[in-house]
Amino acid sequence: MSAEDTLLYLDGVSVSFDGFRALNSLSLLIEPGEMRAIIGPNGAGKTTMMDVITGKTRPDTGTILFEGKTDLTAMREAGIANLGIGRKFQRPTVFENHTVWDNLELALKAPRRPLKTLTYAVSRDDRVRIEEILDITRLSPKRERQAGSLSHGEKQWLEIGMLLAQDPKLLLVDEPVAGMTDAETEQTARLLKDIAGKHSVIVVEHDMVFVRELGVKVTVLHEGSVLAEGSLDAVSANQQVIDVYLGR
Amino acid sequence: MLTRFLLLGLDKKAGVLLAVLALLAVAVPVMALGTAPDSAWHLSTHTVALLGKYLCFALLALALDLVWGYVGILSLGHAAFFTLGGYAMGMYLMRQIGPRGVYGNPILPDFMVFLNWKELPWYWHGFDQFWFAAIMVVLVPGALAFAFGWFAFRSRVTGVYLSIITQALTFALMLAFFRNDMGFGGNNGLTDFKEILGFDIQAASTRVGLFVATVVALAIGYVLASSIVASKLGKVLVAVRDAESRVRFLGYETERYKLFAWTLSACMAGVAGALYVPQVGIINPSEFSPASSIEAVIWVAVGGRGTLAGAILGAVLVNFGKSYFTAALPELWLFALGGLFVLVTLFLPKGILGLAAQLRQRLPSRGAVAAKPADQKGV
Amino acid sequence: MAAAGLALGFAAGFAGPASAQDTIKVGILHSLSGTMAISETTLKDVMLMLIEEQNKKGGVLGKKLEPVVVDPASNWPLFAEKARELITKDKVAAVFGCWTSVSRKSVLPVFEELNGLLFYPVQYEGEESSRNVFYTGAAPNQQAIPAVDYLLEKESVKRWVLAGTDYVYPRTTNKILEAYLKSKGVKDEDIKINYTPFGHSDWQNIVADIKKFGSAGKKTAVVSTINGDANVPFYKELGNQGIKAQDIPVVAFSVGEEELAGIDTKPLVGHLAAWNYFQSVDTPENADFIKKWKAFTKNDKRVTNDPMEAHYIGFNMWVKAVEKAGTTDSNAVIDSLVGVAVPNLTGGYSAMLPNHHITKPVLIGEVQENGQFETVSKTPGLVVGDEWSDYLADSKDLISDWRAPMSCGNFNVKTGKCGGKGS
Amino acid sequence: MHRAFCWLLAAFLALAAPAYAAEMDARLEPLVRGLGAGSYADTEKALAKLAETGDPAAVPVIEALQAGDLHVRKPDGAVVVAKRSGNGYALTDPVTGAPIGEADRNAVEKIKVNNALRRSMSAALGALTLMSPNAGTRWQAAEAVFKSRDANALDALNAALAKETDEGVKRAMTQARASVLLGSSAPDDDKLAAIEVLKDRGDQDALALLNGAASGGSDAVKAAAEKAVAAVENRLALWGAAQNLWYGLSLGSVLLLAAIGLAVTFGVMGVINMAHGEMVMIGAYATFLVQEAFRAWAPGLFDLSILVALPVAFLVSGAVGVVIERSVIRWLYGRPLETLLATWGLSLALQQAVRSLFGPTNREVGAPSWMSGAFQVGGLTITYGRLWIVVFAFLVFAALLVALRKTWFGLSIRAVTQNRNMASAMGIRTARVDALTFGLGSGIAGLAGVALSQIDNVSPNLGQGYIIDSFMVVVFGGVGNLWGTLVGALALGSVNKFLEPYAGAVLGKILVLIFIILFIQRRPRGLFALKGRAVEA
Repeated sequence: MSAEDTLLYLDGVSVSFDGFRALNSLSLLIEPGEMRAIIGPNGAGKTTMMDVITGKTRPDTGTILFEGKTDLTAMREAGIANLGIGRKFQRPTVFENHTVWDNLELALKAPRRPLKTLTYAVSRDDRVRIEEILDITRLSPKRERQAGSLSHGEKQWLEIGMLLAQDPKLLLVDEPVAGMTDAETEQTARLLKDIAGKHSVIVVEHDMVFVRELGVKVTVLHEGSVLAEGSLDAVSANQQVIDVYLGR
Repeated sequence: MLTRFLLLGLDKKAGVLLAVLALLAVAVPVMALGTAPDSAWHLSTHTVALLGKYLCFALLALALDLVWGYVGILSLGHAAFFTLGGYAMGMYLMRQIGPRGVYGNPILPDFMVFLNWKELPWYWHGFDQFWFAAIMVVLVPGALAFAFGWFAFRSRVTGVYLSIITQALTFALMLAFFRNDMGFGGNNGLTDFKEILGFDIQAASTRVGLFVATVVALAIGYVLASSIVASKLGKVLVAVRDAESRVRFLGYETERYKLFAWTLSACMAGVAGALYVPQVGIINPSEFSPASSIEAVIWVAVGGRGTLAGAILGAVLVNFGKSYFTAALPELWLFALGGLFVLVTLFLPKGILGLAAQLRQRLPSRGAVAAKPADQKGV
Repeated sequence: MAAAGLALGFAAGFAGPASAQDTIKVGILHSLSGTMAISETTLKDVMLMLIEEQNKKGGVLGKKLEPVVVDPASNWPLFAEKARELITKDKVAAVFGCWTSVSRKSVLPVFEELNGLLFYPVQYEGEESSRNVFYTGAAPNQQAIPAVDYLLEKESVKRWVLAGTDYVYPRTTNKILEAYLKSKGVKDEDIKINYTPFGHSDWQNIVADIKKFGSAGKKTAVVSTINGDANVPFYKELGNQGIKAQDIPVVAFSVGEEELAGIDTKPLVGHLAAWNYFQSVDTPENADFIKKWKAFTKNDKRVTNDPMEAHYIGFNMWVKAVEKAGTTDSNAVIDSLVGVAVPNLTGGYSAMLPNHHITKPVLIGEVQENGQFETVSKTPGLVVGDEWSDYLADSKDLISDWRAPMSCGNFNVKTGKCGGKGS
Repeated sequence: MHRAFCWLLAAFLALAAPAYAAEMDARLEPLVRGLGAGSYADTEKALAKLAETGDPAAVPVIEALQAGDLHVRKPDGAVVVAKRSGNGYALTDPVTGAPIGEADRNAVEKIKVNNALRRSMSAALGALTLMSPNAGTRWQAAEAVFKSRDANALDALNAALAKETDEGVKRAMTQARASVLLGSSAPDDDKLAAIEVLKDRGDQDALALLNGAASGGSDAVKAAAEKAVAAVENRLALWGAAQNLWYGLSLGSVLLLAAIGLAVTFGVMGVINMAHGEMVMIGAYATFLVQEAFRAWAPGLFDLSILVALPVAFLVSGAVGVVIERSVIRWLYGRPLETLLATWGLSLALQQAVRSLFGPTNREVGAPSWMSGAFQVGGLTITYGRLWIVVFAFLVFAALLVALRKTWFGLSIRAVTQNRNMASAMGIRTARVDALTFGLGSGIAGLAGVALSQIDNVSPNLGQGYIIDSFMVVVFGGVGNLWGTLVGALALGSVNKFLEPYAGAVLGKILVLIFIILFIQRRPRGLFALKGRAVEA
């Protein structure tokens, strides 16, 4: 399959900090509308991978193409985000001093230039959309609460909500269910699945139950490069994987 | 639409503050001009000038709070913008002296005459026109801030590093203006002004006029600032303060936002400086000193960082205290002032306006332990 | 609305009727904190002493004198503000204060606007004469020129380094000296002018340059207008690099006993200073003054210096003038001050001139091991303070005379007009 | 030292032969009396006569005059040596040194000297002591003649040269002779020879003489002198670069000293310590107090005062630091900005406190003999004071490095700063570590104060002069990296010193600041920034 018809295309991407190789010529293809689960032990390079995709970290070598044409390695975070790549962090980071509503309003797809925001007024559709997201994320009753006062789980939801508000083509989701109850976990899984229809999603997760729940193609990272790829059952059967990860 | 935007700023707090300013704008002229000199309600020119000075500082504090309180840029160099604005105005006033200088030279200011400069340096031209000077008051600090910020924010200089280079900026400017070769009067600066827009600068009526102008400028500055803060742009700014990288991942070019606030703030500081000079009657390089920048930061901290009204309150209170103590206990006032700063930081980290909130969850230690691992946010 | 009340509170706080005049208030406007405190605090103390002495003698016009001390904190705008406060709020009869030129420039408009009296006790660059200011310190011709003359004659100096801090006093003084030296036939290449920032503390290569400049086979001297703070490191470097007074003498205009108190003067013996007063001057008046000073400060290590004498002279002149005028009203006192003569501490009389400067003797002293100066030359008579230097193109035609009918600070003898201020 | 000793010797010899001595006195007496004649000019004439006798017995008299001990006894106008004893004077005969009773304070009048006299005195002594038994003295004598160029000394010089055995002294004398000849109306070939001699000497003084020669005299001499001048100047120019390097190094080490304490309180602990300068100031005042103590009780040991001051200053500043940390800073961890405000307030208060305690004026901190003066390395002038400061700065740096890297204390500091909770979980008493760390930083600032007291004002404003530079250095070098501070200080120091000759002191400093601003754009976290994910957090 060639780069053109992929949504995200990583080839031979390497990054190293002070000698430590976080990514070692990593290659990865994500198709439009695809959902992919990424697993791997700590230090496998999961977060670093997200960093290089979103422009937080510049790769030392390798190519990263979005929609087969745009070279992400040349761009800064904001530009990449505006291409339609949204990211949810491992440690939920929301704007603690803003209300839930404001958090969503800031995330909502809208012109991002200072003067535009200076004169911005919430339109009806915007309001509708935010209400919608509030319902999905079950935060409607807390819309006026300061985000800082939310529980860990609620922050997770809020951040997912912000992701939705951005309406990106590709979602990068880092451990979405950490600190969630089983019910919430299941619910998140469902949410991600029906997002996957319209968008592509990359989920990084430790929680095997959750990954199984998603039931999508799994990529196993190890020491900064792909160790195995396939269905969860397939990879869990893979001897190498068992060695480095499952049967640690 | 602009009105809509401006209306954003007019919440209850703004109402109170504007009311106070309006009161001052009326009461002071009446008390200064409309009362007999010996009546208990009379305000001497000294007092008017003093109040005027406080409000200029309040405007500076407001500008500083906009970048520090809402964008988290701790500027230790805002005195630079303040003073540049002051010099622009000073140069205008200097040119107004005309042939009334001691040497009676119609063009050259006295300090140039006795250091026998032959003709006016190019950068002094145009300052004989008020409109030109007025533009420069905003343009010069604005341009400097824009250039400085453009580089600093693009290369993502943050936290202490940013603070220190702003300090370096103002320090360098101070040294530069101390040099007599610069043609700004060296250490003596610009002084002995005669008139502004044709009015005798020492006349009580002119002083009152300048005072009212300052009140108006402060009011405008306040409405502008609070509208910005209330707008979505304001929300982005606060978001930048709290989690800049997260804002980038939402697709906002945070550099632009910082630059916007930073430049605007510098312009406000410039205006403050310009109003300050005719009221105190002198502008000279020591206004650039890093110490005065730090003092401005302290006003904001005392009043309450991140609350516009607080910045204004802090500036007025601290300076009132300063004027009072330097006369009341000239030997000890530094203890009083120094002590104040320590106590405020220890017991009202959110400033006077944050006092109420502070009282609820007392015990400074709690906040401290929680926040122990040193992270540069907040700087 | 609390805030509103607060705002009015201020106003009320500032306002209030003038206090009853059972004493005569004297304002003292010297920095007690900040960079200038180092020099000015002493002057505050000496004023307090003089006032106390005067009150012992029964005050002035039968009223006791009451000092009003404020701290302008080495902040120039604050000087203007405090001056205004002293005159309008405290209603002082006269103000004794300021050190730096910029502080004087900053208060000048205030005194002229409110018609107050300022006694300015420090040597300065001249080029100024105000109806409301009385300059009891030296004008350039009462310090710099005689010092240079001494070096020309006694030390037969051929080559000159004019080193100063980059502000208006050194700039002007050096301009005057340069013109003067050239009029004495000194060539351009034998004059080196060097400026350093305030509080300059690393003098290594400047001192080395002076040494190099001095090795051109001609007798070389340094004329230092370096500002107070920077002097200690400068002299320490001189001492260490072994520049002896015998080889390259340094004559300073802003280094007095106070500054020397901070240095070990053994390596500096023989370097010079030009003042109108030295603590070492051996006269009964001076001995008495020093005794009182040490008693007043309860510290027999405290030294006296030239600006202190200037205040001594200025204060006595003011007292005499007030007695003469029979009132403290500014206009009356200003008029009666001109012509008043009082004893100075160097065994003579100083008189207030029509240009509001005074007559003084000029003393050249050599630094001694004990941190004092040994007078090595004294002008035979008194030197008349010349506010408008004859060596500057634009001011040589100006004169100042505050007596009626002229009463002008900058009368141009060429055009016969009174320029700017006076008119 | 030697010199005084050998005067005693000379005096002793004079006394050894009473008859001779008596006759001498008879001859010297009127001349000596002449010294007290009154005006400087008269004294100078008398001095000249005294010198012409070439009589070593005159030496102690001139010595006494130089020391300012020579007085005129009012009643009979006799010139005597008067030394303070009680509240009167003990009088001795200037020539024989025999005690001749007491005198009341104002019964004697000091004979004043001025620069002119000082010059003639050292000239006279030079001429008179060329024959001294002590080589060191002879060398000094030769140097004195070299400076004075006193033609009368020529014969003495020749005589001495003939006898001289010591190589160094011989060279000095030849050079002295050359300098005299060049000034005199000697025949050209003598002068040409002299020029060669001076060219070999090749220092500033020689240059001065050669320049003099180049401006006068016969063409041959002129030409030779000009050549020599050129040669010497080239030589000095080469050394000039080295000299500049040295200035840079010594300024850098001053900056290092000032900044290194801040590198701990600010760099390691993240406290924006605006009171750092005041810690330096306190150190300087501690030095002052120690020296006062020495002056009062052990003047003889004054040279040791600085060494004693070091630990004292460290402890005093350190203690103040600990108190500040316990009382204020501890509440503010993780809020660097608040520390800025609080410490700023503290610095104001501390300045005022010192002002009210010690007065606003400068206090005298003397330099021990081993820290004053300078020595030559080729064309390089190095002042002892600066040299010791450079050495000291590097010692302090090394010591701190070791303390942080190798000791348990240093380990726990790093543990606490990297992960406070983990550290306390491991049983490190974080509170104590904080206090001690801040104390350490402040103490080092105190040490800096001791050094700075040698080159700068000891006044309440001392600290203010260094605080900004210190922050520049730490930030330029990279916060939290000691090596960065070292490199930063030295780099800024030498950049500054290399700019100064071209741009002048003021512009130089401005350019350095602009350089820092631009540099931070290139490397937003300073010279030695920590890389990798650690930074992102």
